[in-house]
Amino acid sequence: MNEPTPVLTLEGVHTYIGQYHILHGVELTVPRGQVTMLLGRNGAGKTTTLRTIMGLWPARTGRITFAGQPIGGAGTALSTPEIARRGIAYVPENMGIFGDLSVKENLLLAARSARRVDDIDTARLEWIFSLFPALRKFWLYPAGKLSGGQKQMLSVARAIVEPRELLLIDEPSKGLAPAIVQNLIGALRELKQTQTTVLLVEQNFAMAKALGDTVAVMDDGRVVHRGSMAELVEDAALQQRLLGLSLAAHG
Amino acid sequence: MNTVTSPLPAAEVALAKVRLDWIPLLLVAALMAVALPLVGSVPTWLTLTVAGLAMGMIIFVIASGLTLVFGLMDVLNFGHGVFIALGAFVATTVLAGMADWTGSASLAANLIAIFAAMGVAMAVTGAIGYAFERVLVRPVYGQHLKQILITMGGMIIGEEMIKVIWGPEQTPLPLPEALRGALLWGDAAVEKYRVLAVAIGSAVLLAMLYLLNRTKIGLLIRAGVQDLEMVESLGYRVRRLFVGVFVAGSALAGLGGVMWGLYQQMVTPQMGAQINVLLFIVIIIGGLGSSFGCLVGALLVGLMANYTGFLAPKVALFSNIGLMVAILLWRPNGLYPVAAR
Amino acid sequence: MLHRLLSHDLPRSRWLALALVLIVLALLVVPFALPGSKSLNVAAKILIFVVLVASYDLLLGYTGIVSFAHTMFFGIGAYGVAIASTRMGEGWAALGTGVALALVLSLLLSLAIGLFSLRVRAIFYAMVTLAVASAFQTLASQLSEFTGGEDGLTFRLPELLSPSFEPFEEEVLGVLIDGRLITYYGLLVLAVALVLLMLRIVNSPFGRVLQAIRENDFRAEAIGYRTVVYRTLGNVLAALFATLAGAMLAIWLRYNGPDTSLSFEIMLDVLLIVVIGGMGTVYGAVVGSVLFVLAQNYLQDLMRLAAGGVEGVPVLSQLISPDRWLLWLGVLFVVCVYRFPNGIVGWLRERADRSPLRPETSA
Amino acid sequence: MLQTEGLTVRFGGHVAVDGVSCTFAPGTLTAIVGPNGAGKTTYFNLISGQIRATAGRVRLNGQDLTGLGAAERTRAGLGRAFQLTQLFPRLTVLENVRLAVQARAGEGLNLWQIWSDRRELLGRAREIVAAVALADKQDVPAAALPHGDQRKLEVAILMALEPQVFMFDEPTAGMSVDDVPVVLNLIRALKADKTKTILLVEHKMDVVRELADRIIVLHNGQLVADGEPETVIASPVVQRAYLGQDVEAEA
Amino acid sequence: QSDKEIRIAHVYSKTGPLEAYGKQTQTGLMMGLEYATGGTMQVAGRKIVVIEKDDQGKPDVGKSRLAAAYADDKVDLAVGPTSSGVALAMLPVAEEYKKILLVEPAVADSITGEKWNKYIFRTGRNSSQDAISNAVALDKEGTVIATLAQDYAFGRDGVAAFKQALKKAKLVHEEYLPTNTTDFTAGAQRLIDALKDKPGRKVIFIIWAGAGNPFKIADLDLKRHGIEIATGGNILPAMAAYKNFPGMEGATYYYFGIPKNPVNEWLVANHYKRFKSPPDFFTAGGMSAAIAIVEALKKTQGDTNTNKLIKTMEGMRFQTPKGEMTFRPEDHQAMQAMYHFRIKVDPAFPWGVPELVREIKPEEMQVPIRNKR
Ligand SMILES: Nc1ncnc2c1ncn2[C@@H]1O[C@H](COP(=O)(O)OP(=O)(O)OP(=O)(O)O)[C@@H](O)[C@H]1O
Ligand SMILES: Nc1ncnc2c1ncn2[C@@H]1O[C@H](COP(=O)(O)OP(=O)(O)OP(=O)(O)O)[C@@H](O)[C@H]1O
Ligand SMILES: [Mg+2]
Ligand SMILES: [Mg+2]
Repeated sequence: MNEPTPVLTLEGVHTYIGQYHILHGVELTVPRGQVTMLLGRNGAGKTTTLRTIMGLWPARTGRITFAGQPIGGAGTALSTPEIARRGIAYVPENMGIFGDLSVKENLLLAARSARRVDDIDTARLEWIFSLFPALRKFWLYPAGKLSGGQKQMLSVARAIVEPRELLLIDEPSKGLAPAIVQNLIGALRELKQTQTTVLLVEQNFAMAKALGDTVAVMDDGRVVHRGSMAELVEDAALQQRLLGLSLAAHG
Repeated sequence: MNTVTSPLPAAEVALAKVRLDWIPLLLVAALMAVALPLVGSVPTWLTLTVAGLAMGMIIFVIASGLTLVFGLMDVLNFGHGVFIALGAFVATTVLAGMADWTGSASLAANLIAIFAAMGVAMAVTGAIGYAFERVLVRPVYGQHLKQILITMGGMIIGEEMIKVIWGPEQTPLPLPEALRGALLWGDAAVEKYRVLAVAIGSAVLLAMLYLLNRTKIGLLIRAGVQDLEMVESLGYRVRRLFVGVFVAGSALAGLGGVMWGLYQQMVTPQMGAQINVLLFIVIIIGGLGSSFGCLVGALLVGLMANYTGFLAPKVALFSNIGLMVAILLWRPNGLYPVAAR
Repeated sequence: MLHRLLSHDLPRSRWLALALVLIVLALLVVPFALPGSKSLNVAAKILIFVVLVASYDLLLGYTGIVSFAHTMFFGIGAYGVAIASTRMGEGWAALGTGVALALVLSLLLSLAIGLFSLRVRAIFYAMVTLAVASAFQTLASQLSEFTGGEDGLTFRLPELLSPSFEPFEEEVLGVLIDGRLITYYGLLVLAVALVLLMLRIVNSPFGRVLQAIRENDFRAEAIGYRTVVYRTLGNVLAALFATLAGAMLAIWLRYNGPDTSLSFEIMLDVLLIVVIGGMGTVYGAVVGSVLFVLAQNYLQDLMRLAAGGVEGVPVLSQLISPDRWLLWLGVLFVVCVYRFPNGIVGWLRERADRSPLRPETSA
Repeated sequence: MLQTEGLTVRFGGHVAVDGVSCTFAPGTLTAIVGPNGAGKTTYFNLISGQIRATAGRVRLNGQDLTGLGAAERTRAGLGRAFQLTQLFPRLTVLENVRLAVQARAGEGLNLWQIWSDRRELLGRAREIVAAVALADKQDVPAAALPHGDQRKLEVAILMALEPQVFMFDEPTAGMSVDDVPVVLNLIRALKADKTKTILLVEHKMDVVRELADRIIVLHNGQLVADGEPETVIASPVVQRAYLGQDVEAEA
Repeated sequence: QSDKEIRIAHVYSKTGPLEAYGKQTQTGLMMGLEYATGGTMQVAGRKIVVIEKDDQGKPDVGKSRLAAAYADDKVDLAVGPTSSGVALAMLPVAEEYKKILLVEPAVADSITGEKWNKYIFRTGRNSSQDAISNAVALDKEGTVIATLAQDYAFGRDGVAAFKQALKKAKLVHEEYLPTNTTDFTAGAQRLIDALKDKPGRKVIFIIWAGAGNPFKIADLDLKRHGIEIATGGNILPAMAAYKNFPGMEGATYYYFGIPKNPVNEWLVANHYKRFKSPPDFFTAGGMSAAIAIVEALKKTQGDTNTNKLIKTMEGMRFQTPKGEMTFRPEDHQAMQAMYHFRIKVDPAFPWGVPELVREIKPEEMQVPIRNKR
């Protein structure tokens, strides 16, 4: 296999939240231009891993390297804004919507280079509207009043309103209607065409199957399996062991 | 107050756009109109009204920093008062040093002295505000209660420091020659200093409205208050902006302090604490955080004080509270509610 | 037995338990161990503050309501005793009537404020109470016919509680037993009883609901608790206890005036003590009050000693001068709020059990 | 018997729920589906009293609930689990549930007893915590739970209320695959009881298919379909507007 | 050995809003002891020790500090406090401990009035003396007066005493404004309306203490209606505002340049020497209190027995920076001269300089006796 160069690597990352030891030496590589799925049960540490990459929790030991340069870990902790400015966009688990601001303002903030909405690339905005029509409809609405799924759309839209090298997305499909999940899958595929790398946490195995190139499975703060998605899809026993998943239920 | 239209027609639904709400302004006008027959004499009414509006402007400047910091950063700065006193004390020093300018009968020289005092006061209070934010406020963002306590602690410390530097006694801050006295329109009198206050107040208002509504800064800070981590994840160094806002708020307090001190013509270390409650009433009426609301609230308070003071001085004691209760009964979140937190 | 008295809400830290025992012992023996007017005064002030602060903790720590009108109720209690004793003349009847009327007034007022404004945003409520409290203070000094205005009221109490009452000829353990001492022990018993009662309330099913509302009122409403009812009731209870604390103050001082019981400064002291002691713990009120009242009364003396050492040093002597004791009290506040984010009680408990009780984690 | 008659709410110019009349019988599980923003959550809010209706009524067993607040409706027998988790963040898992048990027992205004002396309430709470497989975390503050566990706790609180009408709003969203069955089993057990009215909003069609006795479809706030699961899912409106084109193949 | 010391407590606002006033009293007290003992700080061979207590401007604190002074520090007598509210709370303590409290400079009438007890003396002036002296200064045929005062007991009592003492002038309007007034326009308008059409000399007499600056009303150009402003004396920083009112008249309790006597000369000279500034309002009061104490102790040969001291002090005459004072036996209030002044602007001073028009002798003022004995 011709291994693409990794965009992001985590080596021996240990993260503590307060006095709790949450990540116990996470090892992870995210190849450029691919979708890497991060799977695992509730509480395995997926969200913590993404937050550690973003610098929202400090990695106490280990190394996090992005595009060849260290961004986190012992000794080289960049601040979150600096990490984001290197080209990483993040869709958090709780969506991180600015409820007091309108949909428009939420997107405007996400488009860092734009001073006003007119500065945002119109074609890209249209593309987002085609993926998530609700956003056009509720353009001037306070985002806090959106429905759960609409908030999720807005959160994803914010991450893709400008091109970024790496997307970290935490469970984007939760609360989305099937049709919108389809749109999302389509959108991520399109982004892959433009050499955008994606690290995706997902419980929806159908979506993982549809998108994933490589996969990492976490358990108890460690990455316990790394491989290609295809391999995991083939191997029902592996699924059962890693995810407690029986294919029967998911046909 | 977001009036910029979408670049893409939001064709399907016409959703609530926020437009300037004129009703509270009408309320100000109505108050003035009701007062006229009650007061009876037109020149007296004019004197009271103009003085009230000007007083409103002064209060607005003093309160604007408070409302800015609260509205944008959701920080309840009980220490605001100490910046007011500090600004005023700095002005006493500056003006004492410029005795030739203030003593001159030329308006220009007087104004230069005052503006210099304001400039220095804003610089000093801004700098102290920076330290205040760094040391006291930063660790307690998002925790109202601790903010109240910490900023109160800061207030006590600041007040005592003022006593260490300038002494505990009241210090005179005389108004320069050319700004004393009144302009006469027939039988109505308008103090000259109040005209200056209106000018400065308007300038502050315009600057604030521009900065908050025409730039991304206002948005960023509001977003940062709701979810700091998310704004940082979008790549903004929003903490720096926070400091900036706090510095601006403190500098505005300093400016207000100079204006207040010159108005009172004397300053005391407690002067800030003394008007704290009044300021809080003003920003509650305005809607806790809206700069325009703060202006309207201040004007109402200024007018109300003069009308009730003239018509029924006993009532004046409780006029501010009465006004506040009435307004909250009508609009429970103030005149210009900033989206509910 | 002790468990039940403490409503199963034990100190949960050896150091805290030790501190509490020491405090109670100290308060018991102060009149004999440290005879003197000042130490007795300080001890009595501690008792009064413990009750007042605990009642505020009921509001702030357990119900999550920030109110600046708490001293208003404190003042009502104090004025109740003062006005009744002035108007009806000294006597138990006056005392009883004063306390009863004060309780009724507090009840009505807190009910009105609660129903009127507990529906508004928390921060609005805080601001509104700030304004109401200052209006009440103005009112108290305006009604000078009744309240003695700014000058306040000095009054007499029943014989048993007056300093001139000296039941024994002989000194007991080297101390002359007089009405002051009797009053002190009366207040001590009352304070202990009231604190235990509050401890019981916060550990009742009702108290638990208050905490739930503080955490998430939307959810509390959705599981069937009418938050307005609970909040109002919490508000009223806190007001009543504060009223009793006010009555204790008046009984101790035999004087009351607007500065003494209504000032914003007291409100701030109370707020600080709650936070320094540890919100939502009741015990915090005890530990915090002791530390704070001691600091308030002895800091100046301490600084006088320190200032002696730096006399002549220009700026330093200014800063350490006992006249600037407030400066250092201010610094102390700030440091305490930092050093003990969960209050002293919270800190002691955390040290005691490193169990996963980490408040303030973001959801 | 839960009934809504012409239930309508408008926010400014936007009609979120538009004249929905529907009857839910005891012993049936009705799934409510529809695109994001269709008004499902809002419909729940109108029923359980979080939002006041602009028009229309809500009745439970003939009793008119329209004028009542959320707390009163809960006590009348409506129970609700929220789409966006609503917990008492700093209280422990057990206490979260115990408070609901206590509410159910009407013990809230008991000022004199000590809470922990009410052993039967505590015991009941423990049972429920165990039923959602959170027993080993019962002393953890709710805020420190991973997302999936928080979802389970949300369900546990609803269970503790023992209402007559259970309203689940996407109970399994964001739950890991091996935890989903825990919640589904609880719902199955409720169904087996045959006396409870169950309303379920869910985007996972396999779950809906398996559990629902009946499906109603909301679209733009209106009730557009109502009937047997298979017929409704097969109907063109659902296929087009909700599920998207080739979703069958994926799911 | 403590038997040989004479212990005096000075309870005053070392901190709190009146800190500046309190400090002046303390300075004056120490200088007065020095002056009266000829620098030895001893009377009849007994050393005088002053124990300072901070009442923080709070009545309850003052009360307990005084009790501690009497009980714990075993002082023989006490001086203070700064504020009237504190003083009133302290009065019963003196009675309880049967020790003298020499009130200085709290002014409320009731201290030597209805709340008085026999242990209370006062060297400071009371509000009646203030008001009456001002009335005497302004009381001329053909003068119309309106008052502006704070709307609480202190303001209303002052106006009442003032009104009572007016014999020739006419009081046409009493304006009371809230203590926290910031904008005086409305009050000024009412005053103008009340006065402008009256014949003769028109005066607004201001009694104001604390926050707010009522002299602001002059900015409304009162001159166009021929209205003048009058007020009593004040501490020097407050008299900076007087600079705008050359010719303004009133009566003051003390201004360092006015009384001509050896005591005041010593005070002014030594104060300049030590502090590079003139003594102020309350410095003189503190000194008077010290002199009163030392004179009384001299007469008792250093005996601090309370009843003996009371006997001695009743009717006692003593020389102060303000000339001779007498403790009136009925209510223990020191009768003293006041000074009718007119403001002159002198660029050498940052305040308006009050020039003596006339010394108002104690006999000229009928200060009512209000205590029940
Ligand atoms: N704020 C916190 N304080 C303490 N512990 C926490 C906190 N946040 C998370 N944890 C713990 O960290 C562990 C990992 O949580 P994390 O949220 O990363 O899991 P996850 O894999 O994202 O799970 P899920 O699929 O449910 O979202 C969990 O055991 C959780 O209890
Ligand atoms: N309080 C509110 N104010 C204004 N609009 C609201 C409010 N609540 C909901 N809406 C709007 O009503 C519509 C219906 O929202 P609702 O939350 O009911 O959708 P939903 O069907 O639950 O969607 P989802 O599947 O995404 O959760 C949305 O467009 C939303 O923006
Ligand atoms: Mg997660
Ligand atoms: Mg929903």
